[in-house]
Order: sequence, then C-alpha cells, then structure tokens
Amino acid sequence: MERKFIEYDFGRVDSERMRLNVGPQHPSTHGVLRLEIELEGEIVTDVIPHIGYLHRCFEKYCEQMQYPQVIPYIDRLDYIASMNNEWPFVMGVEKMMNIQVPERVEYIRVIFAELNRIANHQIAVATFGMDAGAFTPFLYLFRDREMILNLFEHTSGARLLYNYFWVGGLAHDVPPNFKDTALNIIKTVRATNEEVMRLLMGNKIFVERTVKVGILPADVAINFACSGPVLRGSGVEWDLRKAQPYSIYDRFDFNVCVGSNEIGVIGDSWNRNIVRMNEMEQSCRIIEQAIAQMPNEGDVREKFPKKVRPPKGEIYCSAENPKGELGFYLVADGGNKPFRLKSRPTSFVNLAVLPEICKGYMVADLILILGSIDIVLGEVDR
Amino acid sequence: MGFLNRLDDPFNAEGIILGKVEDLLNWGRARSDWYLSFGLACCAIEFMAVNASHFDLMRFGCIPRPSPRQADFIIISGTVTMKMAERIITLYEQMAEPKYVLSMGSCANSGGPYWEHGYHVLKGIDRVIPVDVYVPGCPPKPEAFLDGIVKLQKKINQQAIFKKRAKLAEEEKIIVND
Amino acid sequence: MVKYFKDILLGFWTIMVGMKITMDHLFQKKVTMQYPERFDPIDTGFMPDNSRNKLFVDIDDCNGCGGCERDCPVNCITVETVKTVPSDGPITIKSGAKRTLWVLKHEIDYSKCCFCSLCVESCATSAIFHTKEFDYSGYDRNELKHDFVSYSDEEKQKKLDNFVAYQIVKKQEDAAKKAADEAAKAAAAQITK
Amino acid sequence: MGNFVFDLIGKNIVAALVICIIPLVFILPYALIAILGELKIGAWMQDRVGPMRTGWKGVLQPVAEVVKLLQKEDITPTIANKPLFNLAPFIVFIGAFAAFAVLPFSEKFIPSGINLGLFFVFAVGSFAVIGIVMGGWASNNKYSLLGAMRSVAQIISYELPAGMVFLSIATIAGTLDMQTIILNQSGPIWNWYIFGGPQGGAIKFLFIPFFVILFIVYLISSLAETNRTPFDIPEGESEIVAGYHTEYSGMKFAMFFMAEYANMYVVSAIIVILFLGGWSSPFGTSFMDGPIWGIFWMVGKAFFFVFVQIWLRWTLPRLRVDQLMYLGWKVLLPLSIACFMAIAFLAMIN
Repeated sequence: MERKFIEYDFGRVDSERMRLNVGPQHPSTHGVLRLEIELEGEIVTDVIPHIGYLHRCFEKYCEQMQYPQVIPYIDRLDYIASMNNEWPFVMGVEKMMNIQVPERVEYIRVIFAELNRIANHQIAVATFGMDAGAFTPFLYLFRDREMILNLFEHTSGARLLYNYFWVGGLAHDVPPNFKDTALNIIKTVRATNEEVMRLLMGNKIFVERTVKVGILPADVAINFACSGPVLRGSGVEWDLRKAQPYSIYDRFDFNVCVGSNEIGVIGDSWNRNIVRMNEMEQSCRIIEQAIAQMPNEGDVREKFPKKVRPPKGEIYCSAENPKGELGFYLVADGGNKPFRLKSRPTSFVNLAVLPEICKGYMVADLILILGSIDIVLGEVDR
Repeated sequence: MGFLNRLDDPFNAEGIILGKVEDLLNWGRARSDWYLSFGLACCAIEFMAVNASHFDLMRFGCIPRPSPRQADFIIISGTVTMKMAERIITLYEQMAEPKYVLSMGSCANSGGPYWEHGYHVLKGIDRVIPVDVYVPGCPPKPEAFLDGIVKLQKKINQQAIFKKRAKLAEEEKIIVND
Repeated sequence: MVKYFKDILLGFWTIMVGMKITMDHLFQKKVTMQYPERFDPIDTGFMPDNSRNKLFVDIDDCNGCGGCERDCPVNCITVETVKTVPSDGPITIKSGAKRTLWVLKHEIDYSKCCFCSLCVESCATSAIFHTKEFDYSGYDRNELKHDFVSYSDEEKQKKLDNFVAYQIVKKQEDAAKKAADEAAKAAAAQITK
Repeated sequence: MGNFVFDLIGKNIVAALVICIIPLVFILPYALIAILGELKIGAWMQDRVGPMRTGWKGVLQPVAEVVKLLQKEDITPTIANKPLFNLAPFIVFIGAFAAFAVLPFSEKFIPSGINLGLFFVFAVGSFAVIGIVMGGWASNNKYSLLGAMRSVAQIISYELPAGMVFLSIATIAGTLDMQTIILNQSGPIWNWYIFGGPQGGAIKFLFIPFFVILFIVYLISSLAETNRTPFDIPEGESEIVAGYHTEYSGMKFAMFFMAEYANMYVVSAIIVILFLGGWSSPFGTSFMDGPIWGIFWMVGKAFFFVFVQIWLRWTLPRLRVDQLMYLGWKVLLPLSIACFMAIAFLAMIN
C-alpha cells in the first residue's frame, strides 16, 4: 500500500491504494489468469496480467511430434473451438504438400468450423452473462451447445477435442442424418438466441452494466493487433473470411458484423457481445448455404497422403477463428516432424489490450471487460 | 450386514447408536458435496457442461461455492503446471475438513499428453495432494464425470468417523495380511 | 426528464420480459438425462458407434507390429514382443495371417491416454478399438493401467526362453550353414583353380 | 389482539419463553423449505431437475446440507480478529431473528404486540449490517473488506426509500402497530393498501398508482436489504469471490446462510402486512377467515414473495455499485417521497 495523490474532476484526493490479486483461482477469470490490480476504493487504477499458469509448451512439444500427432496438441490450444484450431495447420501442411482436398471435404470443414464458432460464441456470451450475475442464460446457451457437441461426437467420436481435420481430408465421414441434424441445430440456435436477446442482452440492468464500459477505440485495437469480435466490436470491418478468403468462403453470402453505436458506444463491452450474437446468425446462414451446396457423394479420406512429409520450406497459414486470427508459421525440413511451429495465438494478443482499456472502471467492470474479450487460457499460455 | 454386526457388541463404542449416528453424518457428507468452482484447462469446459441442464450436477447435491472455505471437494480439472501446483496446494489447505479431491482427466491423473516431455507439468496431482477419485478421459465425458461423483459419494459413505484410528489400524492389518 | 422516466419504464419492462421467460421455462419439459438411474447412452443417442471411450485390444488379433505404440502422441501404449519359433507350430492371428511375434505385454495407461484415436487408425489388423465403456473411474491411479495380455509369467518366460534357445540353435545352425557354405565355396574355388 | 399463549398460560415467564421459541421453531423448517425451493425452482427455470438423489425427488437435500455444515471444520484465520470474527455471524442472525418479535402470524398470535412494530422492524433491519461489516473487516481478507464496504453503502441507501414506504403506510393507517395495520385492511380485498386502503371512498382510486409504486419501491429495497440478486453485490460471486463471508466455513457460514433466508421471510412478511392485508383472507371476513386460517394466509402470502425473490434471482444480472446508488438515491427515493406526499394528502382529506 502506498500513498498517492490522484487527480479527479473534482480535485485532488489523497488516498491509500490497495493491491488485490484476482486469480488464479477466481470464479470469473476464465481459467487460471492472474490479474494483479491496484484499487482506489472500487476504482481500478492499474492492471497487470500475470500469465503462465497453464503453460504447456505447445510449440516445443510439436517439434517432437509427427505431423498427424501434432493435431491432438493443437486441439488443446483453444479448447473451446478445436475444429477451427486444426484448420489453419492442416491447410498449411496441405499447401506445402500441394494436396487439393475434395469439394465435399471443404464443405464439411466449413460446416463444422461454423458450428464450432456458434458453440464458442455461446460459451462466450454465456460466461459473460454469468460474470454479470445472470446464471440462467448460461444454462440456456449450454443446453443448445449440447446439441452441437452431440453432432460432433456422432461425427468425430469426441465431444470437445476432436482430432477430426486431418491432412488431406477428414478422419470420419459425416453420419447419415447429418443435414437434418445440422438444420435442426440452426433452428434451435436461432430460437434460443432470440430468447437470450430478450432475457439477457435486452435487459436494462445488463445494458447499463455493459454499455460505455471498456471502450476500445479502433486505432488502439489495430495497434494492439486485436482480431475477431474484439476488433470488429470497435467498428473495424476485418474478417479473414472476407478479406483474404481461404478454403471456399468466397462462395457464401454473409455479412461481417461490426459494432455500432445504436445502444452503446462503438467498442464497448456491449458491442463486442452483440457482434458475437450477430455472428452466430451469420454462421447459421453460412451453414444453410453450405448444406444446400454440399455434394452428397465422395470419399473424405481419398486424398490422404501415405506419409505426411512436407518438402523443405516454410509457410504462414491463418484462419478466422471465433476469437480472431489464428495462424501457424510452419518450417519444414523435409522430415516427418515439423522443424518449427510458431502459433499466432488470438487470445494472447487480445489479452494484451486489457490493461489499456480497464483503467478507471470499477472492479465489477474489470470482470466484465475481461469476459467481453473472451480469452482462453490454453491459447494465452500455450 | 452392518446393522446386525453392530448388534453383537452394543456396549462397544461402535454400537448401534454411534453406528447410526455415523451413518447419518456420512449421509450428510456424501449427499451435500459443495465444490469449489474452479477450472484449469480443457476439462473445465466439459465440467461446465456437466453443470448445464443436460447432465445437471446439482442432482447429486453438488452446489458451486466460490470460496474454498465453504467447499467440500475440489475438482482438479486440467493440466496442473508447476506454477499452478503451489496455488492448488494453498487452495487445498484453505479448505475445511472433511475435504476431498477429484482428479478429472488425464492431465490431472498423471500429466496426460504432457507427461513425457513436459518439464513444466506436474505429473499427476496426487504428487502434491491426496486424491480420492480418478476420472479417466481427455476430457472425460460428462457421464464419466458423474460416475466419478457417484464413486466419490460411495467412498464418503464408507468413511470412519468415530474410532478412526482403530479402523485405520484394522484396515492396515488387512493390507498387511494380504 | 423524459429520458429519466423512459429509462425507469424500460428497466421495469425488460425485467418483466425476463421474468416471463423464466416463468415459461418453469413449466417446460426438462432436458436432464439422469445418468445412473434413467440413462441408456446408446438408446438416447448419446453414444455413437465411433465414440472414443476406453480402448480395448483383442490380443488374439494383435500381430505385435507396434504401430499403435509408435503412432501414439502420448506414448501411453507399451508393447513388448518376442519372435515366434518354429517349434510353436503354425500359428495365426484371428484374421488368418501368420503370427510372427508373440505379444508379451500390451499395456495401455488410461490415465495418460488422450483418446485421439490415432492408434486405432494405425492398426492394420483392427485389433485395437474403442469400446463403449466410459465409467471406469477408480480410487487408485494404478487401476487405470491395463495389460491386455493374459499369459502368466511362466508362459512369458517360456516364450522368451524358447526364443533364446532358438536363437542359440539358429546361431549354431547359421554357423554350421556358414561353415558349410564357406567349405562349398572353398571347394568350388579349388575346382575352378 | 393479544396472544393465544398468554390466554392459555397467563402472563408469566413460561409463556414468554414459549413465545420466544415459536419463531425459532418456525425459522428452522422454513429455512429448509426455502433452500429447497431455491434449488428446485432455480433448476426448473433452467430446464434442469435440481437435487434428485437425496430422499424422494431430493426433498431431504437441505437436511443433508445442515448435517454436513454441522460437522465441517470451523476455521478461524490466524490473522483474523478472533472475537469479532466469531461474533459476526451471531449478530447477523440475531438481527434477522429479532424482527420476528413483532411479526404477527395470526390474529391471535404476535410474539410481542408493541405499538411500535413497524419502527422496531426498521431499527433491527439495519442491525445485520453491523455483523456484516464486523465479519468482513475481521476476516482480514481484501475481498471480505470490499464486500463489507459495499454492504454498508447499500443498506444505508436503501433504508431511506424503505423508511419512506413505512412512513406512508403509517400516515394512512395512523399507527405503527402491525396488528392495527392489518385490522385496518380486513374485509374485502379492495381494503388492502395496495388497492388504496379501506378509507377514502371513490376518490381513493385516484391514489392507487401511488400505492402500487410504493409497493414496488419496497419490493426493490427489500431485495437490497436482504442482499439478493440483483443487489447481491456484497457477496457478488463473480467479482469478489464470496464477499463478506469468504473466510467463513462450517456452522458460522450456516448462520449467515440462515440469516439470509430468515431475512427473506421478514421482508416478505412486511410486504404482506403493509400492502396485502397480512393474515386477513382475500375472500372477506366470511370465508376461510379466522386465527388458524390467518396463519395460512400470512405464511402463504409471505411464501409467495419469497418465491418472487427466488424468481428474480434466477432472472436478473447484478447491478454495479454506482448504479445501485443511482437507483437508490435518484429513482427510489424521489419516487417514494412523491408517493408519500400524495398519500399524506389522501390521509388529510379523509
């Protein structure tokens, strides 16, 4: 504790500051993040995030593993959106090895990636609501997420960490009633989203809690290299799916959701969340189109290479994850193990902006700002 | 046939009354497990799914408590790094007796995927705190986790409260005899 | 002033809307599946065929190639083998191929396994596969290790001894053969000379 | 008026003891029912089933919890201020329990029929905050301290609108005695104060909105006084871990727990007494009325408001501290003062 003078609008205040440790065990740090905060009464004056409580040495580990064995470890990066994680790596290896995956595989990948995006945003909104004290929307969203996970389990065999996108194809073909199930999921997701909009996002208390809280201006967001809903919430229309279309995303009609100042201010917590809600709707649209266009016949495993040995070279391949841009920089030396695998973790980059935007707010706001950035510690610490 | 066995020696401290009291106390402990709401890694997400409507952990009387003082058991849900292990020991020590530990998933059981080269990962949470139930899986299915809870409750139900030392000695004797 | 009252009314109204939603849910059908009592994972569709649960190795079908051990990213599988000897007679694995290796140990440590299904992919004889058993939590970590080989120690020792004995025999045979070959060579060389 | 125990035994020390014990006997089963209700209703609202495995459909869940909490280790942190730390939960509980002294259960039973009932409730209602501050400060935990500070600010702000509501009803009823207030409202349902009270004739219908606003104001400030969502910021789970009771375990935590539920009943009972006719039957004096039915109506109506509190808890997010102050000082207080003036006018013209 130290004594400081603080300049306020109403004059100089002499007060004692309190240092408080939030985490690593705290109900709402989304894992094991530790925030060292300096409090002036209830007002946060300084935030120092301490990371490394979940450091699993992912990048070095991958140098020990053969290419197919890397995929289970990539799953454990951002464990909420495993399908999306696998994609940039698999895409990069395919590009190096010059494999053209079949149409059907591309469509299935798009559908699963978008379903996982919905699941991720459901968790993000749900935990954000729980940080604000609303427990019920959390359960409604998790109830729907269970349907998505069920479809994933029926397809890949696992509920959370799928190991499903393989170099050159997919591990398993989709179950026979896949299309109906997916359409059914979309219907339920839309119904629940509408309900959550009324129960949580439209609630006056929640709106008061989130608008004008943690305002992230667009230039700061760009300077900190934020991506995903955090960047789009600040009004920057940047989505890798539109900006640098990879896979077959140029075939679909969807909008890039950005924050507006309809209810809040551009770049506040409310906008970051409403972007997530809207993106769920856009994902539903993409899935509908993909299901309509998807070829029915085709072997998902026909393009599997016998041995995954990319030629000597290097590549950076990135994709639009639910949380933002996830990229892998891969150096291959011609062997069956990566020489170097460097990831550009979304959450880590997004978390860097936290100390910038939460000074001067209250403790309760700090929790909400952290929730609105939607980090996953597996990706932050790697 | 616990009841009948106790009838044999009603004057012993393990007589009917104390036996029944012990059953009641164990029943209370087993049926009202409050857990520390605390997540580490991937398993924590699956653990949240266990809490959600489809599986509903509250059916077993498990209610989340944010403070370790009020929690009865702690779920080690994910990879425990060396840095985090110290904190987990502190958390465990902060909990009030009787306390239990449930190790969820491969990482907590024995380091999981990181057991071989992981200089940074604790190879099994049982190296620092005593574990009651190990739930395998990476991450475990919610049903598998619920099975772990059932097993934990079964274990609590058979605990000795009175004459603990004598019973422990007896158990040890059995182990020695084996 | 108008905004003040509007805010109050809006707050009141949205709270009412929220309360109506929760009230509606109070009387809706519940989605909970009650796991131990009323739960059949296969019937309720919550356990598909390719679900990744406990692994099982059909040791009669395993030819001991060790592919699963090599492909496991976690190295939780330990396979120990010994070569078969001619005195064992003609033996085959279940699927009909000739057995060249006795599997002395095929241990999977479920407390390390990451259930990635790569071992299942690599198995040429489909000896290793996922079962539908998921509830096998234990009170002891060692309970989670499972050795699928049911040979007793004597049998294993006997197989090892057989192999060692056979190797000695083979060595002698080889030596004899070599000697015979060399003798033949020498003879041939002499003839050509 | 009066008290059936005194009628039976006479005014002596035994009767007084019996009267003391009756609310305590009431609180224990009530707390169990309320905890079960909280768990079950919360679960049903979230498409779950709630506790199912303890007793039939989980009805014994709260009993198991009490049995468990009784045998939990009682931790006192080494650096805590031990006397205050140990005293705090009792003070909180006493604050909740003392209010039962003037809460009528029926026409024939009120533990203490003092004619300052409303004032007494108002006084002991803010008693609990002393315990909360004590516990929060003595725990020597920063989270507890934050929770305690928030609690003080909250209760002081919300005492005022609640006081204005009490004042309004006291003005129109002309008394602070609980039983008299209820007796005023006996008779048909439109005699209840939420419908303008028994007096005034046709002109009272002009004043009904003011009574309804007062009713809502008190409902909101009662939530704040019992630290329930959306005003549970002193123990805001996701912000300051468990607030003022972070360091409490076992029986002392159970005391806090029980005090919260007892407080829920107290404020619900006061809402019922002030606005909904207390123990009087909604069907007038002829049907389902009498001392025994009085208990039914009183407890039933109060339980409905306990249900409303549970309902709100599972619906709403939590407010922030400054918004809480805004709501208390800038919305509820002006509204209640305006209503007070209107009702004072109504009382004057009568």
